[in-house]
Amino acid sequence: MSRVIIVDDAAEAVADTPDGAVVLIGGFGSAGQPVELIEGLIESGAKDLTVVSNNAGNGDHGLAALIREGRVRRMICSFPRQSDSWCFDEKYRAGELELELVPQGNLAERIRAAGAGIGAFFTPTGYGTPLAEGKETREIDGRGHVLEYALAGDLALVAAHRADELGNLVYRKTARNFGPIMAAAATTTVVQVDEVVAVGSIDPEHVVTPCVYVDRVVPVTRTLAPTVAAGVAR
Amino acid sequence: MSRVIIVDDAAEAVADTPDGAVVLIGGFGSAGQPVELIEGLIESGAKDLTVVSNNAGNGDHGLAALIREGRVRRMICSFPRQSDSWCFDEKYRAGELELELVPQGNLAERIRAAGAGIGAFFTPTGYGTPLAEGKETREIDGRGHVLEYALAGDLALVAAHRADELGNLVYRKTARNFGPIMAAAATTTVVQVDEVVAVGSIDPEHVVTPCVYVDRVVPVTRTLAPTVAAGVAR
Amino acid sequence: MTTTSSTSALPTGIDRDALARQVAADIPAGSFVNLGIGLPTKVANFLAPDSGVMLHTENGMLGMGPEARAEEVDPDLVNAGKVAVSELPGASYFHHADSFAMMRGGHLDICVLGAYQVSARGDLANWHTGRPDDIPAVGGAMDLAIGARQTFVMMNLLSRDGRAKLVPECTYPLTGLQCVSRVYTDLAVFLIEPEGVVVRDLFGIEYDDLTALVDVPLVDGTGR
Amino acid sequence: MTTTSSTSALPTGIDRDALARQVAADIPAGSFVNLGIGLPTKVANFLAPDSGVMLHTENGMLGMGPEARAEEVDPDLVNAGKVAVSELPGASYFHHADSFAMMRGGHLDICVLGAYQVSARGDLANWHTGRPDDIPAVGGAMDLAIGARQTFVMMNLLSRDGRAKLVPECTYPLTGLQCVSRVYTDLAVFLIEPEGVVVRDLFGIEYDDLTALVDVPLVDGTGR
Repeated sequence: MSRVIIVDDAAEAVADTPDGAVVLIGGFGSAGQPVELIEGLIESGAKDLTVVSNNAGNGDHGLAALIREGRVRRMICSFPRQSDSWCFDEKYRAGELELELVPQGNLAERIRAAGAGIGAFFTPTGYGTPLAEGKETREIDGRGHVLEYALAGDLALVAAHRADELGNLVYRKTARNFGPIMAAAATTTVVQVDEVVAVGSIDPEHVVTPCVYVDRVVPVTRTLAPTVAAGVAR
Repeated sequence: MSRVIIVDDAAEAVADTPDGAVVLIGGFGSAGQPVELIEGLIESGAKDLTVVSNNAGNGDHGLAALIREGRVRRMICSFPRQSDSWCFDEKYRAGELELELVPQGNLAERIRAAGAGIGAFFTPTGYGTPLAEGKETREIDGRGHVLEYALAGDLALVAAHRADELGNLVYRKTARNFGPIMAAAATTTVVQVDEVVAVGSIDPEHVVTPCVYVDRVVPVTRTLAPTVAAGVAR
Repeated sequence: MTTTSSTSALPTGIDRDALARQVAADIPAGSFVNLGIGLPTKVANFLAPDSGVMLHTENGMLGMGPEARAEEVDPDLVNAGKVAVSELPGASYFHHADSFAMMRGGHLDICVLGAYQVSARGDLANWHTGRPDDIPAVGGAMDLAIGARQTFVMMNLLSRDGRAKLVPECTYPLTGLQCVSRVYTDLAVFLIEPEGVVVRDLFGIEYDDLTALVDVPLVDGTGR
Repeated sequence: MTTTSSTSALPTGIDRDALARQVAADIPAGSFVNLGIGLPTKVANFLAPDSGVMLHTENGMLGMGPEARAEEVDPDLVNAGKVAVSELPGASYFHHADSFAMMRGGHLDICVLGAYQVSARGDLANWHTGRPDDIPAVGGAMDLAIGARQTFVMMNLLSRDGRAKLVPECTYPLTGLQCVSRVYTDLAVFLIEPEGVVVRDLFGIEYDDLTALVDVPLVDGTGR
């Protein structure tokens, strides 16, 4: 009897999200974005959220819709501005949303550190730039480094490809992106998957996220992915 | 044309190791220990080595033999003393070998940091203990942390299960242990494998060590593994 | 530290198997658990097969099974004590940095460790006697001690010379500060709580006799 | 910054494809390379199929292939620009922390980036105009700039208003310090070396005319 719970309804899986929660949301643009879970989060009514995600929403679905509905007080991300980030752009320009901009690798490493029990780390990325202003710096082996702190979530929403009934996960291609590190960095991790398979169906050598990091699994039939536009943004 | 080189002879693969090199050696006890590469290193004649490995050799083969031959000036490890570590014990008690003892998780994380370009990190492990004496400490989120620095190698010797002709690696079971992080943390990484397969034979989702971390691959027929003794040590 | 040898014969409590059974009974179904080498390894023998407890071994595996039978021995599949083990359905393998991230990041519910000493505030000493002729070896002890959500210690309450190993302050080199939450011994189970050290169970000894053995203020929780 | 508009018509050098071909020709066979979004992406079109150059994309892949044809489009397989791409034999996938570890750890031989400005000592500005009405976005630019063993910049030498983007000191917000090793432009290729900024190639412009355009001391390396 593992502790993972398989929930059929995305809204039910995130219904207990409190106002003010820090929510880690996987995905790089649309790839790996847990759209159905985010729609469940909108249904939950939770507001004043801090959202940690690489981007700040694409088009009108998923994270973009959460922002449009005014649920996000603060975005921590590396690349908010994209050709289809109009929901974010509007809220940001209206001053209704704070932005903490973090270089993508520091964002990933801060999330990884939270899951790994590392309090903080010295990274060369960003040294000498405006994004390191006010931060502690140190020269290590002749190179400038910036001190960055772990970034943990109350809730992580992740899209994986397949889960077994214990919650072991595998991903598909570049949709893996932030999923494994976010799953490890949150108090509660909810994962949407294309399918749930029997225990033993995933080779132990191929598991990417061990079940210890997963609290709830929601099988979903993915809605049509937004059109992949050319040359948008990183 | 990838840059990985497939070398048939283990001795040839490590023949250029200079005296005084820092050598990362994979394995946890005998599991994943690159015995044939270490024997090649003994043949190379390199001496005054600093060896980073979880243990300090088992029985009379591999790392134990390297130590017995007097090639190791300094061991950085977490668990030197085992029921079958007589080669190390003798050199250590004779004062012919320095020991830097590092908690196993800090050892792994320091190696990982070297490969990941992280200069140093704050870890709670070891805080308040003799192994943190003289180290910088800091309270983060109410918890004591110790600053630990990245630990890089000139050479890494790793045992994997299978490589493709580009050098992508997969491992077997708990023989994976330090392999992936050591492969990424050294200037030159030499990997012994049970077999080399054609490019495309390893599913890109299953690659554990991407080929960018591998310089030389040596197919070996493993010599008989030492008897697995019960209840030895961590 | 002065010798405080007891005046009477040493009490005898429960044996090692019974102690392992006690610990196993306190591990909730579905927990993720790391069992240290030595005595704690025995706990696995008393976990109900349907408990869904998943065992972590720090050398890179979750879902570890029992020791391998002779014909199953695989040199690539060992536990933290380097003993050949087996793999259960739903297992996963990962490298050492990921394995210790799992531990240090607080993802394991319980680890069970042996000890030389535990202090009244939960400090642990279990890696080094401190004797100058000993070769020190720490392994994953420090990571385990501070990493799991709860650290249980299993040990005999008394050393061979009759001194309690639950002490006001550890005299052996420390493994971790304030990390132990429970101490399972042959004579009693102690809970390290904010109010102090609470005695939860007694095995073949009276409460007053126990307090005479241990130089730490105790709270009687046996009637709770 | 004062306007230093040139008195003559702007020179015309090589076009974007020819520039991409120049960069591609300088990438050694078997290199591991990250091509930034925008202009650098074009370099892939001019890498010889048998060069064995492996492309890294920071969203978690090594061994990226060309843009996906319509029937191949897979929403789970995109590049850093979120464009659908393909997978080559020998590819591998990994998560974001591992992907940036690969970059930051110095494992990529070359990254090619666009730029607003590059300074004479190799400082790079390419992520933010600094205009107050702009929404800042950095993505992986800072990690790439300092992570690869060599950072090549591709850009037009002159901005639309005729000012050189190779400058004594960057006035735009910085991406990284002293990280650029070469600057490929439509008019010249510059090497940022200890001795200074060396002009290696000229495209449709005389050396003296180039020095008049650029407010940075140059070393003529065209005859080397």
